[in-house]
Amino acid sequence: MKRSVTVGIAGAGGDGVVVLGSLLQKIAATQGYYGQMPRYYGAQIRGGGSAVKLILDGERPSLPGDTLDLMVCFDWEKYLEVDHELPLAPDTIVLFENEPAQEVILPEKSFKVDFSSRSREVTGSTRGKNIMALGLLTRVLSIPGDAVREAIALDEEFALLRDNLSAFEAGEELASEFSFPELGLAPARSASAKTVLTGNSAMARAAIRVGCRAFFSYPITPASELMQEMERELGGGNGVFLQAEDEIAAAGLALGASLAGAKAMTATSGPGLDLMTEMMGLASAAEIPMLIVDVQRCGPSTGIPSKSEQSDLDHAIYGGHGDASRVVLAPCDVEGCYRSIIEGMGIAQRFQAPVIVLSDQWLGQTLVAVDGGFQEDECETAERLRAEGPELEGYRRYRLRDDFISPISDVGDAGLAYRTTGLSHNESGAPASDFETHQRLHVKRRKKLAPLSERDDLVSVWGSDESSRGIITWGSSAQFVLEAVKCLGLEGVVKVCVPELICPLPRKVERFVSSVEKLLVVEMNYSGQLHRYLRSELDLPKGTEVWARVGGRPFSRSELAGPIGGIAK
Amino acid sequence: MKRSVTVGIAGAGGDGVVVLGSLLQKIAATQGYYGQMPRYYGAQIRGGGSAVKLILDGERPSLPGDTLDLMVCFDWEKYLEVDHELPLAPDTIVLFENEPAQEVILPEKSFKVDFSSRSREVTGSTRGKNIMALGLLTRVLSIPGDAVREAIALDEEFALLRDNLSAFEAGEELASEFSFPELGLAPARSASAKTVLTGNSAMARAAIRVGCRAFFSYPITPASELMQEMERELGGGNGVFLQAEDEIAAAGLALGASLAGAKAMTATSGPGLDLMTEMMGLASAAEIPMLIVDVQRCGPSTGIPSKSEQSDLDHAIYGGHGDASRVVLAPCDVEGCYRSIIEGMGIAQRFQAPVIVLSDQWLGQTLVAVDGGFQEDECETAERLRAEGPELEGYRRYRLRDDFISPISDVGDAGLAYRTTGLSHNESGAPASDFETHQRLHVKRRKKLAPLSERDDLVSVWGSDESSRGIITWGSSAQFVLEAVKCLGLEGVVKVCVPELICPLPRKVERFVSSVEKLLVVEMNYSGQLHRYLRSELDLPKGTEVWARVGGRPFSRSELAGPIGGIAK
Amino acid sequence: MTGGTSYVSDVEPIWCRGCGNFGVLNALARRALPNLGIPRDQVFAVSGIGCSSRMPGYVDTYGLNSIHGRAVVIAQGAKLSRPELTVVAIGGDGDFFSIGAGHFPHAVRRNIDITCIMLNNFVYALTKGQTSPTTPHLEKREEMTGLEFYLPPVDPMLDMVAYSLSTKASFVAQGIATDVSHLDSLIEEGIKHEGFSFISVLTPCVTFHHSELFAEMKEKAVYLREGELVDVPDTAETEPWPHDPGNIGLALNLAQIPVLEKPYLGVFFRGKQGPSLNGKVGG
Amino acid sequence: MTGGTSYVSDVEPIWCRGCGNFGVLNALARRALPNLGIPRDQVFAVSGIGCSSRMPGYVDTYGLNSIHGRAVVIAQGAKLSRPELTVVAIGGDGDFFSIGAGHFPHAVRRNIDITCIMLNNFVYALTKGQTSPTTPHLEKREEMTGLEFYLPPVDPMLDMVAYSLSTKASFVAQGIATDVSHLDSLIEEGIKHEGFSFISVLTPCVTFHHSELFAEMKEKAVYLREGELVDVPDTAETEPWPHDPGNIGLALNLAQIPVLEKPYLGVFFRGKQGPSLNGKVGG
Ligand SMILES: Cc1ncc(C[n+]2csc(CCOP(=O)(O)OP(=O)(O)O)c2C)c(N)n1
Ligand SMILES: Cc1ncc(C[n+]2csc(CCOP(=O)(O)OP(=O)(O)O)c2C)c(N)n1
Ligand code: SF4
Ligand code: SF4
Ligand SMILES: [Mg+2]
Ligand SMILES: [Mg+2]
Repeated sequence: MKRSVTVGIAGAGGDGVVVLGSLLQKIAATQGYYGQMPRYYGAQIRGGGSAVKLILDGERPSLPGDTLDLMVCFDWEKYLEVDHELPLAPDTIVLFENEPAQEVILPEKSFKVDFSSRSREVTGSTRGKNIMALGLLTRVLSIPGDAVREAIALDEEFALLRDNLSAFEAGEELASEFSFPELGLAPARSASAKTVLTGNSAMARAAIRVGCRAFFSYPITPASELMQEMERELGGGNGVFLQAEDEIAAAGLALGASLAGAKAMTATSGPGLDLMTEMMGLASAAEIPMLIVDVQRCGPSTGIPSKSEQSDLDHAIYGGHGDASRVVLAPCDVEGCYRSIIEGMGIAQRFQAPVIVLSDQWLGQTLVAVDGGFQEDECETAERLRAEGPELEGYRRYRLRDDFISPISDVGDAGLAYRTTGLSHNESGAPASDFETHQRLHVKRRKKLAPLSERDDLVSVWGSDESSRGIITWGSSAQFVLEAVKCLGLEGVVKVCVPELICPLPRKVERFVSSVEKLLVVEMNYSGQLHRYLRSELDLPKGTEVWARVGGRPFSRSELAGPIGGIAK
Repeated sequence: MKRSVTVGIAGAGGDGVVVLGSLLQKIAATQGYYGQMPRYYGAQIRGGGSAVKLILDGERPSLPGDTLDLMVCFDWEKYLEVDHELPLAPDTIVLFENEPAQEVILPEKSFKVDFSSRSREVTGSTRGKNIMALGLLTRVLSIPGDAVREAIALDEEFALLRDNLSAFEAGEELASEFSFPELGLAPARSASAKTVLTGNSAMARAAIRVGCRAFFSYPITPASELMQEMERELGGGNGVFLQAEDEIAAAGLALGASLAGAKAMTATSGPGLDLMTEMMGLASAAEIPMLIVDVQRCGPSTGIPSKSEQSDLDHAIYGGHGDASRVVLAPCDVEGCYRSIIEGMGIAQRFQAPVIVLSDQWLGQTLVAVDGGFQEDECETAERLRAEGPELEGYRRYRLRDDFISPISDVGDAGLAYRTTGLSHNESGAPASDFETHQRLHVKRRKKLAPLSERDDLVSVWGSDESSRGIITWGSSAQFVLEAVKCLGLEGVVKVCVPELICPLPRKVERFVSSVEKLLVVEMNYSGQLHRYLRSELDLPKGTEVWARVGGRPFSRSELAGPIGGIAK
Repeated sequence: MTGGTSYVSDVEPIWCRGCGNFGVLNALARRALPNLGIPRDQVFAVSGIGCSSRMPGYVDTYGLNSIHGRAVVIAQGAKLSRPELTVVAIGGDGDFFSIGAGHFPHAVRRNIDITCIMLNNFVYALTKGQTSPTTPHLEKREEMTGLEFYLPPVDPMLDMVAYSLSTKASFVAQGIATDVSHLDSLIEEGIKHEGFSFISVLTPCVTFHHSELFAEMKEKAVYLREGELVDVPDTAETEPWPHDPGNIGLALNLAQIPVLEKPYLGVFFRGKQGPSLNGKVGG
Repeated sequence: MTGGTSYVSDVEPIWCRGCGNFGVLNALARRALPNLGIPRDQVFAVSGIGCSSRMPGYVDTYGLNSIHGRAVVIAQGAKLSRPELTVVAIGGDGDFFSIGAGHFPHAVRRNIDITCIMLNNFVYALTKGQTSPTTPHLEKREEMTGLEFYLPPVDPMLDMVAYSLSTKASFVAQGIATDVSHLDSLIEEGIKHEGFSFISVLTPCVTFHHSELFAEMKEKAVYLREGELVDVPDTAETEPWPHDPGNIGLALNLAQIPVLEKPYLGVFFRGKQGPSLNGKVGG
């Protein structure tokens, strides 16, 4: 029996590919399997190709294999739009509905299964074919039928399945025709059910958890699901949600809400982040807490909206005229997505600054099954520093204190009215145009963030302290790097550093850098943005290597074997 | 007699301070004197303080002295708003109208002159007082009266003076009462008349020269004069000028005009540049020529609109989501302002990319008198690469060639219609969402700029090749650095490198860096933006020093003496 | 003369089968442009971002699928710099009336001779079904915020006519994607109109909208005919009047009737012509 | 009750002597806010950038001099998150109707209970005298471009009334900086109005505009009084009608008369009240 299996599913828009994949993942999750299921889709709204690649793993969260163990194909033409993402290996087992196009070379163990007509026989419609395939897959993977039925009964998420049980059962019966003992999944090491969610949804949950009750946004791929989940959460009087007229307004609405005390937030992708630039500068200058999520996609300009890239780091760190201090966080997995919102919201409030959280299409839209415990972890309360005692008299909004953080009052707080501005201003918030004040407030806004550099907990390091070979990577690329290091058996040789806090740069990254002789930076953008940033801040080892290329295709283990093997030598 | 004299003039808004300074500078320029006259003004539209600091120099273009040789004060209260910019020395000669406020310690040679009442006596109004002061100053500085009268007669610029000649003459007569032989200016080394203009105006002239006939902009301090000069130039059918509804539109109008073949341009300051970010990304992605001038002021956010800073470099280089290649130029003087527009427009056309020219308030608004020859220099024709021969058949807009630059057709050109997009696209301009095409077009857009790295002519180096001590500085700060090095007598010891082309970084800068043992970077922004950029691109000498602080006050020789003296040791 | 040929490019549209955008493509590229005999390389079609904004990719002229909301400014820039061009700005309801809304009052008052075609499908289609500024006031909107305030849609026709009051020079019309030949005639007139023109096209998104919405609209639709009495809804306070697109006051009355009550098809307002940017005639 | 006191802060305005903005400051901070008895810390005044936008610095409440054109969105955010606040958005004609124009159709249809005060001085004052979207169509405009096309000003009152047609819920009024007590009454009513309100203030820029412009406007100005016949200009096509700010059709007629011909002072339109964001009542 196998520890893990990678299943690919491809078809046309109406084939129910994503539903099939999600249901399989969710059922497996009830049995304790970890899972990760990226989605691949094109620019077409309907009728385009749709594919998923799902790994089920009984031991640890892991990435889908480079090639597939098992493949279900409803439509070979659509498959060819995504064949790069779902490559077949000679030993892939393929279940397909129609004869393949010429370009497809079928592996040895390929079988034609007539899902559609069987579905029609059983349910009167071909639309049940994905559910039928689901039944078949559970059997092939040895997920016990009883368990499935129990899960179905318990959870509303399976309503669709419940309503189509006949198709499911017909699928189970097919199993006798296609038995592949080599694909049976060993029982999960821990049978406790896993939580199934995407990064976008983890962020929405975290936002609610940390007390965000004011969310403003403008639709954009691949951030819209985050917006829509917040819309559902905050509807019906639970808070304030507004779909803005554009991203300038989204950011402005959030800034206004924040001034009035709300833990306010907005989410977007690259083009929207561009439009928020000026408002971000105001938040920075006037020290207004603000949380911005950027679910990155391929750029520049409209780029490839449905595909992942990590090319907004430059803008997150440096974007905007003037020296506008800000904080940049970048989670590398779903749990990190959750944590980064909790942390980001807290930092925004405590440090009174704009915080940008960089997610990406992979993180945002990939459905994963993970231990959900992080959702119960103790949680940052994200409070703002309040004036007290003598400060209440003659309150000055930007009073300089040793830690450079001034007590803030919310619009509406009694007795503490203040006026502020994006103009250079003095400690009272009144416009000032003298050099000294201008410099002093710059120092304040930068130095107040200094304690963040000590946040060692926001930098993860894997591997042995003694290693003299190191990799720094960030965001979703980290998953691929860690997986590749593991596959190459180099865990003892190469250590990996993943900063979740990128700006200001934590000192732990500096210590990591100075502890290695050879360094590799891996990221998914053309120009090596993290590398350039690190180089601008630290002395990197001579001959530091960079593996940076555009997005549009996930890293694979084999792609990364080269550069990682290189520094391991 | 003196080689140069620094004159300060201060007063209230209505006192005619700037008119007085400009007339004096222009008269002196007719006699061959170089001059430089920064303006200092506050946020008040009227009734606020107004001051200028004018150096007249018979030998070379130079900066006003740190302290004044001569001061004319119409209003001490207003003077106190700008006293930092116009510091008095013990030997400053002061001519003042009213008794000073207590805070002012008058130097020994201070004289009360009743400009207003004398003006009323002569002209019937106090408004002639600045012209009267002008008459007095020409005498004090030994500018021959005949020459003045000749100049007045010849040039329309002096119409105001001609109309108020009686006040002028009354001023001249005053001279007998206040004779300061020590202030007499030696005749200019070359009597050929100097050209008097600001950086903003130099840019407008260059734009016209290089064939810009489409200008779109939105008013903003300190870039508005550039807009207004283009409005005058392009009016009456000479071209297209439009004041846009905002900066997004200004950039969009320019982009549209450029697609249709115009050498199009826009100008703004920091907040406007923020708003142009997304359009810049489109220009980069779709390879549309576009010239953007940013006349920098103090940031972040609204900052100090009337004062100079160099803090938009980060945004110019890195602003915008995705890896959007662009070119960044930064002139350091008025001649450079002219050249950077000629070059920038040429580069935009030839390399089909957005070009950002970073000016600043000092460059843009300071009136200088210089040798005007540069306006007749041979000039870049700024042509676009056109398809020819076999390329005309089956024209592909983004055809990959060895130099990565594809022939471009303008909208309206017969037979070469193409479609393009900000989406990732193939060589024909059609949307493409595969990784390979995406990577290939990134390579194209970056590599096509490579020849710019060889533009040694866009990097100036002063001092001796053999020096092992170097300074890199940029923009208007370069003037102060060069002046300070000269004053400190360190020209033989310290060499200075000023890149006018910043991105892509010319190799000459790299050679400069590797030729020195000690390096100092000087710039006027809080975080040392050029330094960080250089560090991200080059290996800088260990212990490289940075002198970076916010704007709002020009550098002085004495301020820079410390850091420059430091590396000279 | 290129009349008779088709200006549809060889790129396969990726729109859903049954999408109204096909009708607009046909009206523009198979009819209006060839009928007018404008050489393809004298046409510039520029769009924003959206399903609708894919259009320029499918029209064999110069074309740009630009960024969200900015087609109208890019169009003006191109036209100003090369006045002999025929410039068409294409966008969706979100593109034009949400993120791009601020550009219209200014485009109208400048009266630059471009033709805007808005594909109003009453939804954000490309981003998969969110509320657009023209999405009818459905029950859904109640959930949209904890604070249940009144959130009716924007009315592009009304706004365009109101903006036109200052110049009295625009051309403002509405067509429907299912009547290609009528739409063609509006587009042709819009292009020929010397000055700013705006054509709203009612077009179904078959994927993200109740199919009834469009069916109902199509059923209710009435064609405006000059001189004939306007068919006003029962709820209207005014008596029917003879349609006169030359009269902006009447156009304003017409535009006040919500599209969901009475989708009028035809020319709402036809302002005075000119200035011709070609001839540089003052207005 | 704080009534009777002044809410003017101790920061000295840097406006030119004689600037109309002083009148607005007085109406708002010496009269309306204290008269209404709203505690200073329950008021949020937010502006954009411009001479006019300096205002919040001079009013002793919570205040933000934000960025150009965005006061209206920031105001909505604050109000939504803390509905008990009195939120006033202040801006210039450029701020509100040039760079910020795209936010208004949406602010109006959301009908969030904020009060916008636009200081219309018909010029970009802070940036020293450029044409604003309301700058009257002077000879100057001919020089503005090589292409001499027709470039009339935007009409904020007309646009605001037109936007209000969909909700019939806004409050739209116009005052003049020289009549502080009338302006005060408009501002008070605007603040009390439960829903979106917009008050345009005709205010002279004594530095960058022909002094005649304002003098003439002041002279021509007529006060609107409910029930009394509206004084329409001779050029108007309509007969005078009794002023009824409750009737949006009439408001639209009124708004169509250009401000330069007849600057009306008073309430153009007073829509239905609500929803009250405080009480979370649906509209
Ligand atoms: C600045 C920016 N914000 C958001 C988006 C995402 N986006 C793409 S199309 C679109 C709206 C689509 O609606 P509409 O304009 O009505 O066009 P349709 O797809 O309905 O034809 C949005 C919000 C974007 N591309 N750029
Ligand atoms: C994004 C941006 N663009 C331009 C400016 C420059 N600017 C400041 S105020 C202003 C317009 C002023 O006109 P108005 O809004 O009518 O206010 P007024 O000064 O007349 O009261 C402009 C263009 C800016 N601050 N920010
Ligand atoms: S989603 Fe709607 S608008 Fe987009 S192509 Fe499909 S039917 Fe047309
Ligand atoms: S410039 Fe005009 S608007 Fe500005 S303060 Fe002076 S008078 Fe007032
Ligand atoms: Mg739409
Ligand atoms: Mg104004």
